[in-house]
Amino acid sequence: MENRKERKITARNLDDREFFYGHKGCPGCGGSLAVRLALKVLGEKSFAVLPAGCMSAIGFVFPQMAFSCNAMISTFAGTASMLAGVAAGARALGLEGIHAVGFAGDGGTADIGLQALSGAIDRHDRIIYICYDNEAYMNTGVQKSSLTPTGARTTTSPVGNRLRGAVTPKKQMFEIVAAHGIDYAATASVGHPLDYLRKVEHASRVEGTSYIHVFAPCPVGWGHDSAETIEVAKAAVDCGLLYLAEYTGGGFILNHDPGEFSSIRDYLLGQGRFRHLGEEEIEAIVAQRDSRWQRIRREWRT
Amino acid sequence: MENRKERKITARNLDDREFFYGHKGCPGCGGSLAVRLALKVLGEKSFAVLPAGCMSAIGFVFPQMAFSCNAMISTFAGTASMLAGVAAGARALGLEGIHAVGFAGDGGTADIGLQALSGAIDRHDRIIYICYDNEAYMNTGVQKSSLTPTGARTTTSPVGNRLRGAVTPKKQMFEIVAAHGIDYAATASVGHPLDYLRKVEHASRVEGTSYIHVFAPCPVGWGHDSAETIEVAKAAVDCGLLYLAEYTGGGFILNHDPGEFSSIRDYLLGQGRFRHLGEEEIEAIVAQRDSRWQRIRREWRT
Amino acid sequence: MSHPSRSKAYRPPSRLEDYPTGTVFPAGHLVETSSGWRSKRPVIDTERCINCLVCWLLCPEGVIRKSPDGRLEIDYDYCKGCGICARECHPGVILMKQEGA
Amino acid sequence: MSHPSRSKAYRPPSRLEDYPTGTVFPAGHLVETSSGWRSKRPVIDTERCINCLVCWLLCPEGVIRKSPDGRLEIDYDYCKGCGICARECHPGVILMKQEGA
Amino acid sequence: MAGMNMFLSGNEAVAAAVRLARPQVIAAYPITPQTTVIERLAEMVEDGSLASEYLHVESEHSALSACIGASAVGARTFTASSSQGLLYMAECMHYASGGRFPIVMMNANRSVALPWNIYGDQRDSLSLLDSGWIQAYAEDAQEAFDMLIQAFAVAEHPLVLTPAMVNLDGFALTHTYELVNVPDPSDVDAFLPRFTTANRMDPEHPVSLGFTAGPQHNQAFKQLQHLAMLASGQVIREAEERFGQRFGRSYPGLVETYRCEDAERVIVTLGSVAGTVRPVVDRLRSTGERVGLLRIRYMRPFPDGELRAALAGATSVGVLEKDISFGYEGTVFTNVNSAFARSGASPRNLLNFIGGLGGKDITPTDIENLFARLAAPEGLETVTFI
Amino acid sequence: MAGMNMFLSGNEAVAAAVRLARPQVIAAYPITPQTTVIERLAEMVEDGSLASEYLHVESEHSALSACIGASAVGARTFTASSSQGLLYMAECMHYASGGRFPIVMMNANRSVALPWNIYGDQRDSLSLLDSGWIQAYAEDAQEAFDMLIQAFAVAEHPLVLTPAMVNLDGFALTHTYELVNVPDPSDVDAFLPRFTTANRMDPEHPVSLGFTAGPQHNQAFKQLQHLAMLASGQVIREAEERFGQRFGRSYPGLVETYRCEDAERVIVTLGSVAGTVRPVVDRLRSTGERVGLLRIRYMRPFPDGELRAALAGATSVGVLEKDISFGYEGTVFTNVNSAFARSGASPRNLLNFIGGLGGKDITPTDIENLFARLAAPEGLETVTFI
Amino acid sequence: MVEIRWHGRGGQGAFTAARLLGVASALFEHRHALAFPSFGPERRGAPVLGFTRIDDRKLTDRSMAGACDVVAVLDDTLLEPSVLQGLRPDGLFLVNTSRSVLDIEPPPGVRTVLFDASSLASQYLGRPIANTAMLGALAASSDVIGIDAVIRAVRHEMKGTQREKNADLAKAAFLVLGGVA
Amino acid sequence: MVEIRWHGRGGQGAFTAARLLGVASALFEHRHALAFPSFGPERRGAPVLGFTRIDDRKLTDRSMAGACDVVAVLDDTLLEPSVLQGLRPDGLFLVNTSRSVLDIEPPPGVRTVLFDASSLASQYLGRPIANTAMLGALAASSDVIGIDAVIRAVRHEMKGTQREKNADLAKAAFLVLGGVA
Ligand SMILES: Cc1ncc(C[n+]2csc(CCOP(=O)(O)OP(=O)(O)O)c2C)c(N)n1
Ligand SMILES: Cc1ncc(C[n+]2csc(CCOP(=O)(O)OP(=O)(O)O)c2C)c(N)n1
Ligand code: SF4
Ligand code: SF4
Ligand code: SF4
Ligand code: SF4
Ligand code: SF4
Ligand code: SF4
Ligand SMILES: [Mg+2]
Ligand SMILES: [Mg+2]
Repeated sequence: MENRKERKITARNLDDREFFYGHKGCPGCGGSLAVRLALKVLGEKSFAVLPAGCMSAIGFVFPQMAFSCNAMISTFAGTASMLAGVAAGARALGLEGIHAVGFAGDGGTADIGLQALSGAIDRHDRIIYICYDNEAYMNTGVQKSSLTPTGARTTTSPVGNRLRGAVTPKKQMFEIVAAHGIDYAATASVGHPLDYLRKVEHASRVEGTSYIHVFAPCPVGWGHDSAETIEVAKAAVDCGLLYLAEYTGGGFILNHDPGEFSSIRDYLLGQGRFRHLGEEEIEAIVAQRDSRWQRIRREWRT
Repeated sequence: MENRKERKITARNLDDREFFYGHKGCPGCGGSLAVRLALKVLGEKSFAVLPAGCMSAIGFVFPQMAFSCNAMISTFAGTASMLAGVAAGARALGLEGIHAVGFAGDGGTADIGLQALSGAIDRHDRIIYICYDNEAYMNTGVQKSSLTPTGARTTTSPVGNRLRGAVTPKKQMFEIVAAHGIDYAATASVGHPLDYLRKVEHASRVEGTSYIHVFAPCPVGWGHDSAETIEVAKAAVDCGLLYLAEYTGGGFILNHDPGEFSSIRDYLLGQGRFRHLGEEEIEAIVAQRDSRWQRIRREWRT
Repeated sequence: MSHPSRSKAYRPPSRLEDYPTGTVFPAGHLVETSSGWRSKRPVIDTERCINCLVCWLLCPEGVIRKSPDGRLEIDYDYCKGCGICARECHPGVILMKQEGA
Repeated sequence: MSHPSRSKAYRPPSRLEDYPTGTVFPAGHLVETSSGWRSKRPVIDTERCINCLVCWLLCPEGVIRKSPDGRLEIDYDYCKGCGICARECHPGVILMKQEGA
Repeated sequence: MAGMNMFLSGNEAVAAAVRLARPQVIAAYPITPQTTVIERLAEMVEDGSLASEYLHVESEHSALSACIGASAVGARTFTASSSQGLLYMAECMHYASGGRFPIVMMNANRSVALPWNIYGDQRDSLSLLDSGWIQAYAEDAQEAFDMLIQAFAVAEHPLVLTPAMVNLDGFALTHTYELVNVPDPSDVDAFLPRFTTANRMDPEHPVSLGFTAGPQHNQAFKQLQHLAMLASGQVIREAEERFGQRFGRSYPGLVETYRCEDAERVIVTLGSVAGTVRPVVDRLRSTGERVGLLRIRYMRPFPDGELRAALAGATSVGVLEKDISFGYEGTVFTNVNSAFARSGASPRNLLNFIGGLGGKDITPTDIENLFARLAAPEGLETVTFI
Repeated sequence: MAGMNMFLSGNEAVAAAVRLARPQVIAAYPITPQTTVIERLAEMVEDGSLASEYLHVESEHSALSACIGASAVGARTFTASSSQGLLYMAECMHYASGGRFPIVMMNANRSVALPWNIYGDQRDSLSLLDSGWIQAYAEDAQEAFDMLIQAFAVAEHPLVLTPAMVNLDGFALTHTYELVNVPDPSDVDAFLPRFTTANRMDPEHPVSLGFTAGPQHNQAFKQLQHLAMLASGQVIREAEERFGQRFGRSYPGLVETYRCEDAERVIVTLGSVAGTVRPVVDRLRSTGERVGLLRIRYMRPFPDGELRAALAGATSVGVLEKDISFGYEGTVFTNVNSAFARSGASPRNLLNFIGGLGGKDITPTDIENLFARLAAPEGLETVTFI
Repeated sequence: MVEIRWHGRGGQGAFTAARLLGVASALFEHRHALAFPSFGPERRGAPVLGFTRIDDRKLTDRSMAGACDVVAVLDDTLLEPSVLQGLRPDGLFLVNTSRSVLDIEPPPGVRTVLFDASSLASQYLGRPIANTAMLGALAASSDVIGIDAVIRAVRHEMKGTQREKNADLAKAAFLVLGGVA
Repeated sequence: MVEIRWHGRGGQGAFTAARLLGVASALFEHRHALAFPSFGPERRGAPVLGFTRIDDRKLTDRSMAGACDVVAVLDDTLLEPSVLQGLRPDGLFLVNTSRSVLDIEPPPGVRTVLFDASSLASQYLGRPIANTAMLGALAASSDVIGIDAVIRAVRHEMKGTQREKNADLAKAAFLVLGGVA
């Protein structure tokens, strides 16, 4: 048996078993890949909780059950508190080796589920909370969430003469959970699967609350080809709109500095939701990225 | 007429009118002082929203109405969203010069009201949200909130052989709202009234969301004499458990560095809620303060 | 006037028709005092007062007033006797006197 | 077995008594396939495959399997034809073929 | 008919009505099957055809809280929700009605978890029948459109000042396209003047709102609230009258009867399933059977008098509803029964048919069977799941 | 009587009962007048007399969500709330019952805002009557204690598996001290064995919980839920029987009748106000008036049969309740009336007395007046605010 | 009353066809029409349905169960026997396919029309979005709707460059199938 | 049934007195008792009430309105005429005061007992917490409760150093007022 403490996960040693299989997700769904991979790390003793959202909608339609581990849908607002209950119940009943893990969308995390998440972090509940970020309310048909990036077209942030997609910046969930003094937090991307797997593995060993924010493209909502999901997820990191980082023990760690960024323009215009953006708007996004990276490079460890 | 943009507030030029008068608060209530002072700055065009909590309970008992400006009680969870509605309605109706201001307790802010607050910050709603922090659910009789500091005795964080008051650290609300990239945030104390008044005045001019976290001792819940409220509020700053700071334009500013801290021990043991603390427990609190100040002094501007 | 004061004429509604439609009522409408809460009463020695206004600023009830002649007055209808003013007055010119004594 | 597969024998309950008490049901219980969703079918040229497992790792459906002899197989009952495997296969040995063509 | 005929879904009809009603503030949160309403509204705000503040809130509790806040400064407000969302704002529903804020809400009737299900039943709104909101149930998209416009007029009426909810069956109404006549804006403006109220923050005359009322006073506020809701019955009828005069579409008040005159057997129901009952009534009538349909258009205020009057001659009444109050019977049935009990005279047969839960289909054949069951004399279980 | 006599408030009695029931997880959020329950429980956890996981949650929605999560792994769970808190968790209430999680909740009945008010009326729990929870109403602290213990036994019974709520009138019960017999822990353990269920996450046999069920299947789950709630009636009676044998205190099932045998006029009510009616009944009986009291102990499952049987001889029935469903009548009245309508025979007079809203006092004199009104023959308004 | 059931995949416009047919009928032939989609947890790529009901009198019944008069299939990879469920014995089976023989066989009375709408659409639109072509085909092969109404509906609902192209496409499909306007 | 109403300020223990009297009566004289506080938005320092009802038969009526047999006042700054509201004409008016004459005058039939409980309490406890002394006084000046029951109740409910001191204080008050145990 491997020493769980030191296991470095690769495609070779990753569990062969599938715990999320036969779901009704769209072809090329980044979110379902994020769920699938995390469960391969956490294994059969996962007690998964998923709020209303794409992953629960596609995973549990009686009598078709796509999760092979224990899993449950929570209320949209209740992911973290239901997880807390699962963890507390398991502890009270003496169940060992359980991973109480949640998979919630961006809306279920940064909007309606934020308060319960904050409560769990505050209690240092031993739960792993994974936010798969597809940057809108997808299950209900692509409405703006607070994690929808500026400029993105959604059905409630339309594009026309008066509005040009979402007008507010993306909420900084990673920084917000870090400001809580959470036990462990990380950002990740399905475009960087090994980094993501390592972070899930790390979270599974944390005595307290872990939060992983994994970027998970949605071909339907973003308007790219289903085959491009991984590329888009990589490009977001390469162009600097997404950074791979961790927060632990009171400090930030940048896991990966792309150095020269790839083109934000290409990243944006490759997706239907951004195709209306003009040069000026793109420049503004570039400027924002640059100022954020300045701060990151200045303040975060690497 | 003064130039509102540059007004420096002192006891001399502060509005003589009282907008919170005849309330049923306990003698020496720090929270009611925080409300009173803020309204003197914001004036008669304040549209105040107060959730369930001491300030609403003592201010609006039909037919005794202690607010002289427009004011309204909100649901416990709905301070920020009701404020957002007030601001939006006022804008839609063309009402000018209005200040939509909320006064919520620590529980109503950091626990049940956090999500709505986060939503308002995300939308950059033009509201002023003031959290009067008395470090517990006072209106219901001193239960632990997520802003109750470690070690404090409350009715739900009792002191005995197994537990020694609250076991979790105080949630870092100021850092959390700052992590949102809020337009303006500040900490304050009723023990430093001029600093507080200045911050309220500043908030009144911010085009977007302002958050002020004002430390407001509660003689009943904390177990100190009603006359000591201001002293306790000052001591918290002097001993370094509370820092006076602002967040604006993406950066933190420390307003006041006490240099040498006064005794945390004296601060704690002067209050009934901490009187059970032993030396070791106090040492741990001191250590925590020191490490936090190390970070503050390193990272924040002054 | 800068302070609300008790409306002595007010009678609470007795008939349904006298109640407001909605939970709406004039602001600053006082019908009760809180003087009965107090066991000690602050008394300012206005002669020695240096008019620093600290007490005025810090009273949670806002009951200390600047009278036209510049002296400070206390609205004993609403002072609760908390003692903050006395404690915070640097020259120490506010005395807390036992009520009814 | 490492993958759930469709339970062909399963018949949905028709009588009340056959339903579970509570919303509880065996995990990994599949009764439908998603093969009908696909318009293109990935085909691995196992001869040229270098077994880097990238496709195995990145398939959102998890339908690429390591067969006992080490070759990769695709569970076409649940492959949706998204094309990720083909796109991410560096040696380019996965072909997306039109279904029914 | 003036205005324009359009082929719209129920949700699009609602959005079109909201545009014409010109609410000053809209705050809502997406949920199937309500979502397309707020999507259309977002587009209208974008394209300038609707001048509203549109708040992207982070939950339904905040959506209704924001509407309350906006109403508290005197703005006309609209929100929309469904199912889980409606329940998530339950606290605010009581708050809005108790505060007499005449917010108008569209609710897409949907099943309530657990189990999860996005289809139409009416447990969501019916489980909040006591929350102090006027509750209207539409049968088709045109009625939904018209009810929505009327809802503002009724809710904001000085004698009423009570929030109103217009219910559309999920999918069956919200997502079905059909012909809808959309009147001219000027006509709607004339029908629905600007909202004015004294129940608001006023910069000139500051007020305290949403206060505490102790044991001596609290009940008076509740009694006034009850009386206002009762008064809304008459106001609804007047609004329909005015509406009919201006727009040429008239409505029959709190209940609609269909071929009930001499009916022995009547199915009482609400919402779109009435449309399935209608042709069955016609068919049975054509074979001489004395059957009828009574459609409840408003559950609050509850039309007990109208019901009794309309059903005075019926010997068998079957209440068909998409709802169950676990451990008793359907909530509509309970309400209807009470109307009978209060008069001391119940029909001989009084049956409850529960169907359509979680979107289970109710077919014309089902309806025929129900009428047949109503013909059988006795010995039937009172509550039957169909 | 074994055990120990203690002078406890209703809330303390509840806390004492919870301690003996040994829930494995407790999650609750403070609200007046529930708070002292969770304060006592916090102390018990601290002093080791109760071995529960005690979660300091940030809201009621999270409190009940946490209980659902814990129940979903097979833990016995307890929560407590009131009024605004109950409404804030409304979504989770339906969720818990639909998922068949036998959580036990204590609710301190309190008025619902607006206006704000912390005193006892029953609009909070009665407005959630359709949420699928068993609802019990206690008259005194001893009954609250006993109901609480029984609630776990009933809720967790395999035929029931439904959450249960025990209601105590705010202040009148929650904050009033009186004598309570607290049994020995070993006796309670024998009465209430460890909770076991198949409706849980199981590391050995993984399950999916809380899933979606489409239109074909959804109604079946709802129907089963209804049947389980109906079955709970018998289970409650059996639990009371067993309880009586072990603890020497017996209870009469879903309703209690007091001097109803040959009563012509009966007041039907629930909760602590029954205690005000009792001495008035005695007084009037002593002057020969044939009056009685029927106390509803459980609102869900609704005891329609018991009610009809007990009231068969009454000519005048007055339902006295601390609740109003705006635009109709009191919800208890509606429920009672339906029971009559279903039998085809209503009493001659059927009146509704609404009182106690926001804690308005209901005095013995008021009760005497109500009995007098029930004696008057006709022409009365059906709904009267007292 | 006639009922038309449209089969497609999520994204292929089956429901748009159903709705356009409703528009054509209700707005331009002044009949009564209802159009509604199927809706489920299935996602893009999964088979979906659209329905149109047309009658001369007001349609009030919204129940789902019921026979249909026309089954129109937008994608021949969907052709499984279940596609024919509920089709009336004298109904129309209209399939977008380049094949001339199908693997499934409708009951004897059913009239089958096979038509390569995708190719025609590619010609006109540059993309194989077949729904408007299928509307033209329906007009040609049944009396459910007239081609004029179809064209007016397309013009009424579509915008920009798609508008006239689709109108032309519908007309072309109509003519290809021998429709006489 | 007798009803005792306790007047004090928030923090002075008026409700504790009410509850201790209930304990004394229910647990140690085996009678039926209810004890309950008043509750309102008022805060520390504001006047508050406590109630005890005692009867030989089970008490079920929890309504508030009603006359009371004893009014016990813990703080003479509370002495306003309203304090006497509802006191029965033959009731007892028990006041903790150092004065010998009061500004308010109870109706003729009412028996008034003035007693400086605070001073006695200061002596025994070091603090002027007068509620247990007032219980002793009540035992001495009425037949509502016996002093033994009062003492047992104090011992039953209090902890630590307060326990015996308060028991002694109650007893002392009882004796000062001429009670005979
Ligand atoms: C209280 C409540 N409000 C609204 C909904 C409707 N709803 C279900 S899923 C969803 C969107 C989920 O978005 P996100 O969390 O980003 O997950 P995604 O669908 O994108 O995977 C919404 C709005 C709900 N189920 N419950
Ligand atoms: C939904 C809901 N839950 C609980 C309550 C009860 N409640 C009212 S005020 C309060 C405590 C408020 O604490 P905080 O916000 O810190 O303000 P404080 O009373 O300390 O001033 C609580 C728990 C409520 N009113 N609404
Ligand atoms: S809509 Fe997007 S997130 Fe949802 S299942 Fe489809 S691809 Fe995944
Ligand atoms: S309890 Fe504390 S916060 Fe509340 S009114 Fe009293 S002093 Fe102020
Ligand atoms: S004692 Fe307190 S309330 Fe009175 S004047 Fe001084 S500070 Fe104000
Ligand atoms: S604090 Fe003292 S010196 Fe200053 S104004 Fe007040 S009374 Fe005068
Ligand atoms: S096409 Fe998509 S679903 Fe099929 S094997 Fe490749 S990656 Fe997996
Ligand atoms: S990605 Fe290509 S080369 Fe690598 S394992 Fe898969 S098929 Fe083989
Ligand atoms: Mg999302
Ligand atoms: Mg607080």
